[in-house]
Amino acid sequence: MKLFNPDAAAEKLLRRFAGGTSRRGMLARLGGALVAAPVFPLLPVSRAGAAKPDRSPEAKTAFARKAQTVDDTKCDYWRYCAIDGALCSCCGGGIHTCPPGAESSPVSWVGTCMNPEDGKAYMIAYRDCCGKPMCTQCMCDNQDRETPLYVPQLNNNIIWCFGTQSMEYHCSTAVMVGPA
Amino acid sequence: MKLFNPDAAAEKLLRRFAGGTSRRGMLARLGGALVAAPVFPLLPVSRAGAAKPDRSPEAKTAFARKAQTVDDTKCDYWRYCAIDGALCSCCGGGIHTCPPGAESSPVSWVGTCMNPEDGKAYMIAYRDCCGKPMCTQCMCDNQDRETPLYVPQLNNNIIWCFGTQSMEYHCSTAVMVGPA
Amino acid sequence: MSRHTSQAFTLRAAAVLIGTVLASGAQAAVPTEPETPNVATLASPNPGWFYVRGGFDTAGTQIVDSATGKMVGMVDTSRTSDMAVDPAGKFYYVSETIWSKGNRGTRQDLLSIYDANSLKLQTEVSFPGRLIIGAQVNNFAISPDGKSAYIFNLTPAASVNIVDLGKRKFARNVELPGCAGLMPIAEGLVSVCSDGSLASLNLSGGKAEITRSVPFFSATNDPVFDAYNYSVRRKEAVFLSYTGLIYMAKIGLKPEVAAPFSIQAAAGLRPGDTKPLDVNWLPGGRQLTAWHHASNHLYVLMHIGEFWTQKDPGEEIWDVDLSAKKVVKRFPLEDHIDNIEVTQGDKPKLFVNTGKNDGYILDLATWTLGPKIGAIGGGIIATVEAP
Amino acid sequence: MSRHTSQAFTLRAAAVLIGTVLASGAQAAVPTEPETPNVATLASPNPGWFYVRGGFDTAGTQIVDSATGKMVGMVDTSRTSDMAVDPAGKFYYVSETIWSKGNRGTRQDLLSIYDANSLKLQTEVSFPGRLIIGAQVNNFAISPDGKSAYIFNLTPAASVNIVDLGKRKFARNVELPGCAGLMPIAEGLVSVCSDGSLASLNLSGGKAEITRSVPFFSATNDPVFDAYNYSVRRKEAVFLSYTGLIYMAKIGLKPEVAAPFSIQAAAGLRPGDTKPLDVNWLPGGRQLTAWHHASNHLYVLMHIGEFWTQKDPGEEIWDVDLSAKKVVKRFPLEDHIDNIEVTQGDKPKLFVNTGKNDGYILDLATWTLGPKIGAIGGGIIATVEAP
Repeated sequence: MKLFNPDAAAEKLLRRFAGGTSRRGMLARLGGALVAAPVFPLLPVSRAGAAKPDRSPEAKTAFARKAQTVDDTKCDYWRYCAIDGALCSCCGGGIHTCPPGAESSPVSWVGTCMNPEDGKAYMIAYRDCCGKPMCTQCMCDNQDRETPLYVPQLNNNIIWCFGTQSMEYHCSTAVMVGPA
Repeated sequence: MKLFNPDAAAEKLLRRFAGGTSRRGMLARLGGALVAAPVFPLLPVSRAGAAKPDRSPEAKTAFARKAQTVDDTKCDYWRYCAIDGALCSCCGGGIHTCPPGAESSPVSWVGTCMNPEDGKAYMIAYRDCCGKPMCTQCMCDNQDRETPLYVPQLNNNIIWCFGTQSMEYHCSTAVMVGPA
Repeated sequence: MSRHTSQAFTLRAAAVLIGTVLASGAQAAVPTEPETPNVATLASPNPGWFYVRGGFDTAGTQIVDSATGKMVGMVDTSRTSDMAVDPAGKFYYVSETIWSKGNRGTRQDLLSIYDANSLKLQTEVSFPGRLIIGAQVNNFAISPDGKSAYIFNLTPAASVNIVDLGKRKFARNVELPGCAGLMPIAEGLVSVCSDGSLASLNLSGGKAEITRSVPFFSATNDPVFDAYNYSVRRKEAVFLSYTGLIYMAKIGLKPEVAAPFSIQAAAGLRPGDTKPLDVNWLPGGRQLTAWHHASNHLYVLMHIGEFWTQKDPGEEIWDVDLSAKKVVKRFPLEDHIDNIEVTQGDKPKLFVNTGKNDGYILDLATWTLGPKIGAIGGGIIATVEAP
Repeated sequence: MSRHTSQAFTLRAAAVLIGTVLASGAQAAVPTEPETPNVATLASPNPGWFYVRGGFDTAGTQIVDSATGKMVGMVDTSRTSDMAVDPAGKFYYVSETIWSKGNRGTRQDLLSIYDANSLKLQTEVSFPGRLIIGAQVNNFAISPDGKSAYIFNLTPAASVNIVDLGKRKFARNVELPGCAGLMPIAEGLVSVCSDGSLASLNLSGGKAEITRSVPFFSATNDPVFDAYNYSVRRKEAVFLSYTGLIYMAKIGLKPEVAAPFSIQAAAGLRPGDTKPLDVNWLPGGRQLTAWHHASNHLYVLMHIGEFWTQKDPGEEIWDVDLSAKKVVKRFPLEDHIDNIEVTQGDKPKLFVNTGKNDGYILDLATWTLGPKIGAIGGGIIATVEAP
């Protein structure tokens, strides 16, 4: 693993990029890209330390201050802090479930969202569901720690349907990866 | 021409269907179809007789009573009495001109519209312009003497891009054929 | 390989979903354990579902559960395609035309077959061509035994292309001169023709035989809408004319059409007329009638206008008791409605939608309109009979 | 054959058009003579034109004349494609990805070349791949000499695919690790990178050489928007950061970036900050800045919010005199605006549009907003410099 920056969050990220599939060619190329461009610390929140969560308003983005944990078919559900697109929860899928007939992208962009209940930050993989006409339900466009295209892994404008049968965009899920 | 009903309007219609192209195969098949199904008089207006135009409100459809002759980028322009779709006049084309890069369909549906200036009825060929993404300007849906699908030559829901490179619908023109 | 992966995910999904359901009861237990992405499967075609097409020039048919008003899935209907449901509920059939390069290239006319539960594409059957039109009812149908697909074609000469669904191969093309629309019967199909007749196509022999009924309407004076309602099980159809005449018909090799009655007269008003300046309540819209077979009620979109407003959207829904020939209810609509369809169960609900892709569910038990369902699609609506 | 027919029609059309023009003077002379359908041709790319993309998931780029607000034609941009204009004004280039069966089949990455006057497809050049994204600026560019097309690719590893426009063949792929966006220079191109540097790619030799500038911003703390503005002629770019810092840069093999200034400070307000709870005027949108090169004014979409609202639509346009480093005008917007672009002539006009596909033209001579132009497209906007 010496190719990778030892930053734990970045490592997790790269594992998610591999996505449990055997797309080693893609991983190798991406690894090369990230190494050539220094991997920067993913985000301020990851430095906060999981032991002492800061629940003060000053530590929370506007999204996090208003986020709820009850209804995952609403744009303000806590995990959706950096989602852009139609919520699969509204399209016949679920928060980590593609709607019937869609294909889950093996790679994704990621967000780091604060759970209002424990005050901790979690890494979320926004996996697009692909290969079907766009679902037009529950369109959201959240922006916490969303970066320009030159930091693609945190960019939510890209259609993240890499490695799927077709790259037609259907909807987006928010898969829990773990503590940030 | 013995295959055809001698009704003059229908004859004109069939000539328009041929569209000056050499698509004889299509014409022959269409001719066969129209013969098997008795050709009915095209519309009440055609019986009115060109010599004595009836300009009374009782002779005019609601569209004809309100139609204008000045602005062919508006849905109430007189020739558009049975048009359905985007006006090519608003898309970089003209009343009988496809926008640049589009392809004029060799066949069309037809309307019979009353010219408010001379009180006479004219036959209009609504030729679709095809092969480009839909133009979204000036959407109209007029209905004078528009028929169900089993009378296709007067139906304006069909995408009339028969015989073009692709049948993608771009916009519709209203080409003057002559007195009805 | 990706397909294989999805199937593995599906197996794991059951456990995760159970976990989620249990968790949502307890406030503290917002799930934070790492999850494995998976793909949902869909229940079989359900008489409580509405299949709602996107608007013209858009793709996709959203499936809406009439009980909840929520989307449960989507059938991959490409633009200007037609969809039909296997009578046995095992497949969705999509009849579609796709150019190999979007707006150019090679034309491909395909009958695409999707598994009704996985919604995965099973196969594609090529055939010679089909009518391309902003999606419209009655141009694509499956035979009552589920063995043949009938695809209306217009070149602009009319014909029907028949696909053998058992062999999953194109079978033959049969001309339907001067007719349109497809009502499948055991022996073949029945179509409506420009001379005002019904044409019956007997496909049970080697050679297709076409017979025509006595004309019962005039396409010149008062045509019947092509968006008529047909029940394969009842072998009956209901036709409505531009002025508002309702014709009930038995459909078969020798159709029988009853004398019509006026929808306006059935509501105590004067009948519709074709004359200019004659303003009346008239039928209009795209898919403008819905027929609940068991109760024999017809729901019709009506608006105020003169003749030649047959595409004007509905301002009211009229509930016609066809057996009694009475309009028993008039329901005013705030939004102007293009399409209407009804579920066929014993507690029927209507779905209506607008040109702006908004939809509403109307509970016929109470005549209460549900909340607006946005971005649901402005195209035609389908329902299925109980399997 | 159809193409041949269209050309014949075009010849006849001139006469018919003259007839129409003459006729429209006299009231009685509404044209009723039989007409021949024809196809229009388009003037060459015009600095007074706006090229307005449809929204996400829709195709087509409408060309709008800034003088009239009317559509003059459409470039066939398929969904998620990118468009560029030949510097000599002879062609439109569309970089696109099309599956052979719409949402399935064979992936085809094509550079499609359209004649700028007939808008007819001249040829298609295949290449290995491109980034698929809701249309965004700076991912597709033509070299200053018009001989090469640069296509940004992301797999998700970043690279650029180069098409030789003289030979109309794919030339080569060059990696752009950790960078995105394409600013073509005589020797190659310059890109913005995640370490806060500019990468210069020298393509003039046999092997591509990449050099990086000293980092000038932090992608972690305050990234610059990827929808920056670049002028091929001036060899200069303007970058804007999420908090509102404006960086002016000379672009070349050795770029020079000037010290930034705060757009809020330039308007007499406190600079933007990244801290939660700090509400300020901040830049936001999709294509959120427009740069008029000759006057050196930058027009920026601004809204009130906290940090991490970089995609929020504009509530005001701020007119920044980059030479004076002053905000000289703030223009409030009734509709919330996603995209902004400016014509490059000496009487510049702005085009702005919304997520609802409405557009407006704003005359900068008087700061008057024209009428709403409906259904014009909600995507990115392009203009060309004078030929």
